[in-house]
Amino acid sequence: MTVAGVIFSNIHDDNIPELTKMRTMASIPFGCRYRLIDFALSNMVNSEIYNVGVITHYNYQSLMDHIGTGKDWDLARRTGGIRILPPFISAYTGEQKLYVTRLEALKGIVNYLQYLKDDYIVLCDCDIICNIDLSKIIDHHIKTKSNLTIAVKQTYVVGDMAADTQIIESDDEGRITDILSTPLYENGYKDINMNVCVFTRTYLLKILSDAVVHNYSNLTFDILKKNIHKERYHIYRYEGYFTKISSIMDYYDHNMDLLDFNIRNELFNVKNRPIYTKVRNSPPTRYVEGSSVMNSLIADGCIIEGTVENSILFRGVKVNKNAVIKNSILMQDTLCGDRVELNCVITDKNVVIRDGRVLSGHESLPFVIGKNSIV
Amino acid sequence: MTVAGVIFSNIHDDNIPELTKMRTMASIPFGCRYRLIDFALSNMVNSEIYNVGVITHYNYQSLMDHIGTGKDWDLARRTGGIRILPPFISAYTGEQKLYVTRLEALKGIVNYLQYLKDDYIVLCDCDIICNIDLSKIIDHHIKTKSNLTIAVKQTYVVGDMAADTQIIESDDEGRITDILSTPLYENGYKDINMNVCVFTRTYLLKILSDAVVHNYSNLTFDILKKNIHKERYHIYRYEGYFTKISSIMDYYDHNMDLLDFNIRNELFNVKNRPIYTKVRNSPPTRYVEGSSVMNSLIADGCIIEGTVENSILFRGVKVNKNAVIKNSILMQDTLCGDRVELNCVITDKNVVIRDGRVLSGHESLPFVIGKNSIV
Amino acid sequence: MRNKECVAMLLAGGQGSRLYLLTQQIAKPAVSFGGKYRIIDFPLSNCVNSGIDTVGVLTQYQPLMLNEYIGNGQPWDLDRTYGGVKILQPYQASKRADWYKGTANAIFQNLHFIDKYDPEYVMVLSGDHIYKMDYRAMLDAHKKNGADCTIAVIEVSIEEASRFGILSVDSNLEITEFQEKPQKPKSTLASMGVYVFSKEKLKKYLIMDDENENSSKDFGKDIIPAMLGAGERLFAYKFNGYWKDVGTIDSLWEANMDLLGNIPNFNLHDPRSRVLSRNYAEPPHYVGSDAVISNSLITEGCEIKGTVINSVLSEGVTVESGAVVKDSVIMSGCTIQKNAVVNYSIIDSNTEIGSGCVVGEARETSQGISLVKHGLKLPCDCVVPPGAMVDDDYMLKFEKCNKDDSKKEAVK
Amino acid sequence: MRNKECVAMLLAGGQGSRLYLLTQQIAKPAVSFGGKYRIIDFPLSNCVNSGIDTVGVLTQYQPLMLNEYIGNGQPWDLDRTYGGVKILQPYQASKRADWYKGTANAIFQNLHFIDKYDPEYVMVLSGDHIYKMDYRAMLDAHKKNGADCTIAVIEVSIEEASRFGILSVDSNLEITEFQEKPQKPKSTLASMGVYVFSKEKLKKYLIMDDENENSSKDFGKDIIPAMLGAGERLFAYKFNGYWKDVGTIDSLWEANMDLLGNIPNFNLHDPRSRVLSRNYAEPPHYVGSDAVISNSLITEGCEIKGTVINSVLSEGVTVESGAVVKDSVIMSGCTIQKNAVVNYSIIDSNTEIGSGCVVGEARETSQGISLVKHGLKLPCDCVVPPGAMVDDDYMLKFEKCNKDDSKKEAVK
Repeated sequence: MTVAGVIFSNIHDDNIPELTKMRTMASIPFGCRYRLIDFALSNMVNSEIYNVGVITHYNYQSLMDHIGTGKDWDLARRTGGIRILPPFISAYTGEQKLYVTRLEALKGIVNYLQYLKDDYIVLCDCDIICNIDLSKIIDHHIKTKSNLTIAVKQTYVVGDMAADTQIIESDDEGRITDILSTPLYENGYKDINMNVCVFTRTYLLKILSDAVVHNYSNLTFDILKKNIHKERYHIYRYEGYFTKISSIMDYYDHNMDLLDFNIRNELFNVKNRPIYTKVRNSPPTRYVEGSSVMNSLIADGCIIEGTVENSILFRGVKVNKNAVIKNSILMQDTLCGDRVELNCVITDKNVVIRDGRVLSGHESLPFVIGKNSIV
Repeated sequence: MTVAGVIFSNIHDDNIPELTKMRTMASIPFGCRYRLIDFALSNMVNSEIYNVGVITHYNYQSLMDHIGTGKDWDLARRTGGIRILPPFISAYTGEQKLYVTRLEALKGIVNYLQYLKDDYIVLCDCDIICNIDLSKIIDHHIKTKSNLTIAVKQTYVVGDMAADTQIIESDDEGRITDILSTPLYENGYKDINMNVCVFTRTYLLKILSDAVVHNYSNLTFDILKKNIHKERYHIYRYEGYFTKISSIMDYYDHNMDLLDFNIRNELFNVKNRPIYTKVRNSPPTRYVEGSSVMNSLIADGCIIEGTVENSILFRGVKVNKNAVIKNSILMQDTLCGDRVELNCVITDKNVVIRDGRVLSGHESLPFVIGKNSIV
Repeated sequence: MRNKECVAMLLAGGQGSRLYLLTQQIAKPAVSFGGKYRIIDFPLSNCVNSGIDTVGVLTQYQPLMLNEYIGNGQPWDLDRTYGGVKILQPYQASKRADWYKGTANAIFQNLHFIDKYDPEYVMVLSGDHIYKMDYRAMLDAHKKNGADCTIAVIEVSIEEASRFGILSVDSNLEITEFQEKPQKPKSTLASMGVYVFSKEKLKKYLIMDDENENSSKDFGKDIIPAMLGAGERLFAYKFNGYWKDVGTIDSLWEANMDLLGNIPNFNLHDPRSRVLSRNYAEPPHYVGSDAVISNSLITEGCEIKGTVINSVLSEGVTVESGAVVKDSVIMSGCTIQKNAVVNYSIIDSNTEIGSGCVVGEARETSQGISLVKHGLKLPCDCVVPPGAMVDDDYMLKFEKCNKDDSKKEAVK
Repeated sequence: MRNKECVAMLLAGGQGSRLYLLTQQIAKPAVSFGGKYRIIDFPLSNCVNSGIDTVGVLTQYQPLMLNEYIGNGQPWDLDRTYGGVKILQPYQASKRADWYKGTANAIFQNLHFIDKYDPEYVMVLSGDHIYKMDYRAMLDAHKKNGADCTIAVIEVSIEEASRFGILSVDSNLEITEFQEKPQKPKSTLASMGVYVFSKEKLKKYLIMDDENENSSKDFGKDIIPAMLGAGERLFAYKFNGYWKDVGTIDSLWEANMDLLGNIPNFNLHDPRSRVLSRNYAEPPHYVGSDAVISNSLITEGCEIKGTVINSVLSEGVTVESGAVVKDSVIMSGCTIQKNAVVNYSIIDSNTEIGSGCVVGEARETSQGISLVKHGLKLPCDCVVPPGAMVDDDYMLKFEKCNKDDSKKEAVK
């Protein structure tokens, strides 16, 4: 019994245009030292899935840089390992139409899926933030003799949830009875789709060939909903911390979530299931005399001379003397000059804030400063 | 003093449409066990260039499969190593225009070149078949204080040569005085451009920024020819075996060239400069009783029961009993059934020739059979 | 980090003295086999093909070639960040400095390696057999039987049985008796030297064995009998495929010959169980216009212009025109010069057989396999009799006889 | 394969007995330093940053941790197919089985490794110094001088000079005299234990030295004097940067403190010469709402809720609220429980300092650095006096006193 993984790297790019101008959703920096895809990749590796394809489409140079040979996830393999699956662009067919939906993305890699020898395929979005033992879903999938098992998280759903959140309804035995979109729905505890699922590979190939023949483009509506009573689809209910990133506000909030010990613990402190990321060989962070830091998360490689409160500092951030950083997210190599004051600011990589600048967003609308900007 | 390499993988795809439908020129199989890019890559590695970018454009999945992590060329590095440089496709700009010329390809990787720290850049086409010590060109480049050094090979040129062959004229000191295209020229010994050159990186960046500003698209005509008397461009004359692949006839002939001991020797038997390729773990080739092979080159992994003459057999080819293969090139995993007769045939990968089939091309027009065909 | 379900310990320490010249400078598992392999490729590939990705290779005798061959494990896809293949040599601790005293002691001294991965099962393998086996199936049988130890066995003829460890089993394949090289074998089930142990039991018996001063610290002689004596659950696992101990010159030759034929006894070409090995950057092999090749294995890098029949040629062998190689194993980098004849012989790597030499005799009439040591250069027209072992000392004779020849020349 | 211009041999065999408890179970080069490093990271990173990609690490004492730490060399980008980092342990050849008898003997036994790459130059490095150095510049000087051997030197005070190998040089930096730990030093140029040799000369003197029965097989004591005596060209190469021998508890502590400050004596944050090390998958460090951190290095995986002043904390250290860590080095995975105070101490990895413990004394008044061994659990309210070395034996006292305490509790 073997399992291969497939990760979608671009599906949700439109959700956070502020951060995906030059990169995929998968390669958005998150939580001081990670990129979003690190969660999906680490979950795969920690569940002994060592054959992972990443479906890409555009803007994937930064993703390729992040992954490199795959060594940092122990995925630099001769057989299996990690493979970038670029869009198929042929010089002769002139075919330039690029996929928009998951189903279209999967149709583009049918050959790859056919060539695999694995029994099961785990499909996973790149923006899921959780530490999940996928082997449990697979065991559940096998035990229930499912064609498809969707991981769900019971959540209190309110009307204005992100439009791409799906609610899964199931019977007492966990068999899926309906798949719904939120805006139509009343408030209350519901099982929401984590966008992590297990397919029996032969079944996946079958529905993909159907989809090609009939020119289907939506997995849920064109295929799953139609077959929901005929085929065996099950849920797997996940209990741990789970969130995904549907907007820049989500991005801000879920970074700040990490200041909560329990959430940090559920994500990063699980025995035998660490979250891996690219190694950057930063030295430990140096605090000098007179620095003051409270309730903050700080990566290696920083130099802290000023004051930092309720903030998330990525690798190589420098906070100069008398600077005061509050409620902010400073990505890799941000430099805050002397006497800088920041409140509710998100700086992308390599931003320079000149001496004395005062910038402030609001918790409901953080101020995003683009990559390489000098302010 | 450090050097980085850049290889163009798609530039000449149009020359051999028969074999580039589903792959880049760089990944065309050649010489029983290689892909064309193996020569450029091995030349780089053997000259201690461990930082190699491969500019791709379309159809590069097979190239990525061939290269894998880069381990087989000792290029699986944390810093440097081999990097695929995919075309920049942004979701937002909708920019889908893909390059046609070398200069356009280079303009697409200006950021990459700026980010490098190396002093010199070796640019190399992917279809050059030679075993060349690039460090000698670099030494020559440094000694002559050149901005650009082009490797040339003295060749007897006739009028009907491939249109993309350039002739380089130079003075007694090797300084380039003119760059010409062949069709205009009389027959005779000339220095032809090997499409291997060394740029001082700062100079390359300068002309690229010019090219961007002025929207130049042709390196030779828009830039080099204009500056030929102002800037220091030199030739480096290479003495060993050199050829490139400009047509399917070239492809056929240069494969057959390898049956010549001296050419094989110049390519594969150079001390400290082996040609590397992807490891496939094929067992040794098995000859059974009654097989008959003459003047042929055979990779590992074949099973020979029939007769093979003047042919090139790639890994995993099977020639069944009473089959007679003459003057042919059989790529990876071709299966020739009982009593098959082939003459002047090129089979792409995974072709099956059924029992008793007789196929024949001519030396001036080999019969090409597409990938995965069953005849 | 994740635990590993099963860790393999590969005993590669054997000096292999019955392979004479072939193991003077390298350990037996590093001996060349089948054109492009070394013996250790077979157990290593079995591990990889069975999904076991953590392998400790225990070695102390002439480990240099083996260390270099295995390197970081990259050819076997065992260059892992966590797990992979590791060479385990003896070492000094703060109070102790010990060479390995036996197979059991070698594992005992490396219990820390096993503990690091905290596996449930430990496979113990020896590095000197040629076979393809799915260890995973054996492990499954071990689990199903709830065994403490499972020993892979193969049916041998009653005549051969006294050369092996012989197991008696009941109808459930539970082992009732173990005899090491018995004079009167009670069964024909021979141990293949492939064991699965439940880790805790293995640890217990290794520690007990270490404290036993009378023990020879050997798996077959000490650990297995001790476990049987104590009433642990030991099972046999029957293996039906090809398996060959290549501990002698004759068996090494035979195993090479088993690779040949229309349907070889041992098929290397089966794509489902590929044998992995370190590949060198050799060009394809070339077959000349007058060459004759029949029933042979030819590896990349060879140049064949003469005749090769019933033979196995490793990478980079040159057979010049007029030369004949028959019923022989030629290791990598050898040159068989013009009109030389090599018959029923094993020629170690990088050897030069001068033109006109005659090495060995037609197999039908020969009294034994001739052997030529690594790196020698036989001068022209030498004659090596059947069964001869040509090493440096032997070479002095040739040189002497050569001088005599040149004197003769001078006299003429 | 290509030759290598220069191969480095890193002597990592030292037991480092002056580091007491820290080196009971690991070799000195594996001792933790500067939050996320081990001592060997410095010479290894120097090699990589100087473009030397082939490094043999010679080790025989407690090599397990070092072997595991170095692994396949991947963190240093030294997991090469050709070259890279290789651990070289002693081994048995067909007639000989030798442990390394000295630094020179260790290299002598591994000449085969050097020969394989056939370099022109060999660097010999020791694995117990903290410094960043461009070996390439030293190699260039060696070439320019046409030297047979070049020794890196650093200026020391005349008082310290008697602890080092001291070199006298002429105006061209050619070495005229070498004194090993002289009572009356003739100069203040101390050998850093970093050598460049031209390979052929090195080989010649190693072979001569091996045959000399009176030799102690040491570079400083035997090889260098022999070369000087024979009139070979030996040059000094002056190094001006930070360099520190961390062979004692005090110097190890001082070197850690040298990483602190607005402008540290030794700057780890210089991006041009990054120190590479094996990174573990730790989350970012968290600083609590009541935490105070001043003039310290904090590594990923830490949770700081108490006070940390003038200290270096490795990955995964927890400082609970109310706890105070001052002038100390805390190695990975330690927990300093509530209200515990650690002052002027080195706490080895995975140690638990119970709540209310007082370890060491304020540096100003302390009589020495306190040391707590790897993996111990100090019960609550223990007092460890300044200069104490807490190991398992020492712990028995605590347990006893603890029992007494609980008796008291019971009495109450």
